[in-house]
Amino acid sequence: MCKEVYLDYAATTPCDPDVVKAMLPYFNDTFGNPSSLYSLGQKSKKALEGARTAIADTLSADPTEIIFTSGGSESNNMAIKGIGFGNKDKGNHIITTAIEHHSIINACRFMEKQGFKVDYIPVDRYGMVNPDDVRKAVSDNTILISVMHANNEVGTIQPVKEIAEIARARGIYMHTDAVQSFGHIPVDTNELGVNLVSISAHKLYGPRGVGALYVRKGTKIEPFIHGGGQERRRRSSTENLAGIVGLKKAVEISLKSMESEATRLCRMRDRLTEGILSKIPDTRLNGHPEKRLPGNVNISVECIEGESMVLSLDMEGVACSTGSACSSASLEPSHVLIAMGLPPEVAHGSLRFTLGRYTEDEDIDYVLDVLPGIVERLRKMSPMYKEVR
Amino acid sequence: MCKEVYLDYAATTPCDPDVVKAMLPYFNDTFGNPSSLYSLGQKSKKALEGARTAIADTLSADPTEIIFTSGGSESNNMAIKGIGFGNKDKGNHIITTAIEHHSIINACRFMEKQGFKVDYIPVDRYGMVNPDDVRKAVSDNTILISVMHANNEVGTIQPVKEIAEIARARGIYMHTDAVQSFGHIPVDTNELGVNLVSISAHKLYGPRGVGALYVRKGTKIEPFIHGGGQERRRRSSTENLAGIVGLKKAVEISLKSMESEATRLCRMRDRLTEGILSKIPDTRLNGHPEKRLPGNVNISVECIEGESMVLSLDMEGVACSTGSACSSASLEPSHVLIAMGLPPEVAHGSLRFTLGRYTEDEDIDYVLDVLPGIVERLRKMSPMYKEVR
Amino acid sequence: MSLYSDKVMDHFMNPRNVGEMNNADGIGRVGNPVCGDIMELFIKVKCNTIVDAKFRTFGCGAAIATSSMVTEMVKGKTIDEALKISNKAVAEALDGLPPVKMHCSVLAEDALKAAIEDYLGSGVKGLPHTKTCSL
Amino acid sequence: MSLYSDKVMDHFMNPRNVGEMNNADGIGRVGNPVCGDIMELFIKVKCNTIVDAKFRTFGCGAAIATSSMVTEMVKGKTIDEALKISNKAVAEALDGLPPVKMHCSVLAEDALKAAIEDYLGSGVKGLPHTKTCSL
Ligand SMILES: Cc1ncc(COP(=O)(O)O)c(C=O)c1O
Ligand SMILES: Cc1ncc(COP(=O)(O)O)c(C=O)c1O
Repeated sequence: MCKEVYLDYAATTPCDPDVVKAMLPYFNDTFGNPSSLYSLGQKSKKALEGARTAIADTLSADPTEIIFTSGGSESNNMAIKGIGFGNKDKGNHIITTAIEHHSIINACRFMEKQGFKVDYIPVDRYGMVNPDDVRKAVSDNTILISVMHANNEVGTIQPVKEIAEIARARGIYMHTDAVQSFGHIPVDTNELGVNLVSISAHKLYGPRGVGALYVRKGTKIEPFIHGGGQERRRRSSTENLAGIVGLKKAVEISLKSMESEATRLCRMRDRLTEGILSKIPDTRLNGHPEKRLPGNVNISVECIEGESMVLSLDMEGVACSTGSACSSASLEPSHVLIAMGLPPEVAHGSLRFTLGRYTEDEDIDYVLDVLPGIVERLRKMSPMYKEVR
Repeated sequence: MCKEVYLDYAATTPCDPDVVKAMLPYFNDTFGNPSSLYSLGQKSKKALEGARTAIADTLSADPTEIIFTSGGSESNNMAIKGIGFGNKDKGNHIITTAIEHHSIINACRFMEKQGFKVDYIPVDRYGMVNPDDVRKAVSDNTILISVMHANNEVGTIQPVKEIAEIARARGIYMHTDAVQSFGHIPVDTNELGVNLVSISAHKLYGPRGVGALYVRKGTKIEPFIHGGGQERRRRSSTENLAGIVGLKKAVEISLKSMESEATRLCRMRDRLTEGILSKIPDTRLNGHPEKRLPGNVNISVECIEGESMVLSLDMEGVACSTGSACSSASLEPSHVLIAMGLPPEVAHGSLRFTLGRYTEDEDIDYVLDVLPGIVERLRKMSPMYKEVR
Repeated sequence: MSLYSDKVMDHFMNPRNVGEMNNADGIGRVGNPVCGDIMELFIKVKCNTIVDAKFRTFGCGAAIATSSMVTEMVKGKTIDEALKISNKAVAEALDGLPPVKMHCSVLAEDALKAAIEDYLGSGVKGLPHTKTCSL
Repeated sequence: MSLYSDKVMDHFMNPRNVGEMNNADGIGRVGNPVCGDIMELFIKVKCNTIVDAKFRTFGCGAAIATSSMVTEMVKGKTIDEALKISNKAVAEALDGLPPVKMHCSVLAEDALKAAIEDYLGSGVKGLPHTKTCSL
């Protein structure tokens, strides 16, 4: 394969080489257990708390409000189950949306089996939640509202701040899954007015297997992983210090150039979108035209199926996905596209390109070069295409 | 500090340099998401499944029976909660022991709040569980028995096989926490006859933040981290491939020399034990004299408190712990030593030395050299010592 | 490194017998766009023997490859022989399929059966066919 | 890198005023071996002024360091001044203590109070003391 064009940054990002470099000393040099009393352990503890403070700062949070986890899925599970089990004396109603990541949706389904009631708020055709729908769903039993900051499939940025105001007015905890937004667009806990925020290192050039949950002071939450009492008794397990230091470094690097990088990506994003829509008939953009993540392009190509496009693009060296990375090995069409009202057969024909740090203009050119031929070839095979035309 | 002697291998181990080397390509070279359809993702998937098969082999397990997790604590939480929530139609009774790691005990306490009944079986003075006590505790409502393979504080190796027979005869799931034993003494799922086994990479020279749960085919278990459906729908989250490959490498290295290393450690362990007991009056060995982990020395030094010894040893360059690493920052005396019947003040005076791959005979000599003086100095300050003598 | 065997990728990238058949003796159409798969199989029969086959498919890589493979497999087979082609045989001819994709081979078998049924006249939208052959 | 400040480590490794005092004017004994801390504080009082202090402690590094520090702090102080020494003052004199260890400084304050109470005669196991002073 001559050309390699990675356009699946929303699925995962390569570790920044500086992140790897920052992690290395913590594997077998500063390897002490931060809970240990002796100097080697205390040295680890200092690195741990340094990382915590640095990350807290970027969220306008206090270091004691940051809990390190094993990733976005754990953070989301902890938010839903920790608030649920920790506040069931106050109510058993949770509000979330139809377009959340599966780690929210399936954690909620689990809570339903434990006697909780969950409302999944619908979205409009752009994948946007209407705060009024949330307001109407709130009851005296509501203990938690969880609305993602930016959607991983179509990139739509949600009105989290408006919804958090509704939550605050009723004394309800507000969580947002910022796994796709953190490091890419501003995420400020005070500005958003939320109680809990999930982040994951591998979406911003940090290592896989590391994440964090921001938990605002005074928030009552049951631990998710019970045990030895690390992370101020809220998340047990020997700390993954190398990973945590990697997350810190990744955050530092991302935040430093966030604005200019967002501008750069938006420009390439729009060029890719317009290129596809103008070069290939019967295609449409999914998600919000403006309120979307800088690097997200989600397109539906009518009459052909996504996997066959992904495979054909892969043969040309282009890596992208169809629907969410997590569900791409499953057979169901994306729950996000369906919630937006796309007919299932069109949802099956979606392609997601997500741009990132190493994306260059020539990569966009390349995709615009190879994609039309692929679509044409597959449409020729499709029994549906003639019917449509 | 001239000399550095690390004797806290049970708290955590340094990553083997070969483990770090094995991990490196997975940070930013083979970094694709294993769930992705394109070649880069499939390359990751192949590495993931290769690691799974290699680890399964060492446990006499099938690859489909291995679920990768974020460490021992998550594996233990998943075992307790996953079996509990997944089988509550069959019963609500869980049996465990008084000397389990906190990740078992506190997960059980959580389940008690969710309506489960838990029995914590006591141990004898050597920290050993009597299978008959387990047999007596079993009822028609029992769905799970969880007994650790080897204790992390005193090193006592439990009669897991005998207890598993009791479980099997009654159709009850059997779990064992093998975090301290795996890689150090044989752990064979068929030989032990268990349904679930927890392991953690950082106890055998692998990275922190990675572990696994063995789940025997046919075992009904509710996922713990719900989400995108990775790990055959049983543990969601983008896979920590670098960490998993690190675990695989660590297992390979440990297993290759397990027997000879165990012999080496036992020899040094016994020399350290005998040296302390003979050189320092009013000391005793905690745990079983023979059925104990190769690297574990747990001593009670009467009339002085553990932390002051750990700090004094640290000043001489020796890293060790008092009680469990996890609880060493807490104020409670070790629940394990208390369960073994030690008076609290003696439990407070316990020292744990755990030997490992880089321990040499001269390290043992060095500890035997510096410890008597430290004990003498602290005893001189102690208002209790004169009373005893 | 690929999700599929080289053979699947070959039949996906270079599918055999793609297209409509104008004067087909049997047409089978199975699947459902809601599920992401539609397969259309056309056969030409002479003297109880399938002399040509073509397909059109909306679906994933495996769906396209099994369609292609099944058209290759039926050519030259009698109706009776063709009816014995199982989904497993199609998958094996492709050097296997990932477990989650086995349903695509079922679809290919179904499409073939539907085309033959159509030819045999039990199909609804079938054309008049010759069921006995005089060479 | 240490759990404690340099000052704590200094007072832990080189504790001042360790040992029993034979003819103490006041003895305070606080703590409980079950909790892992026992502190014994001895004071010698002359003309309402603490002229000497000693201690023996079973406990963690912070317990030993706060014991040592409090014996240093009381020397030369009048009973009234000594009674004003708070646990916070002891901790501050040691450049601070980790939050989980603040109870050790409370123990040191308690031990001092107990010794003074003993001296003032309200203690149970106290010796007869002079409560007024004629130089
Ligand atoms: C929006 C969103 N939330 C949560 C997750 C889960 O994160 P992780 O893979 O780190 O568990 C992802 C990505 O997979 C995501 O895109
Ligand atoms: C016996 C035992 N179980 C579980 C654990 C938890 O493992 P981890 O720190 O990987 O979560 C430990 C160590 O901390 C342990 O010693």
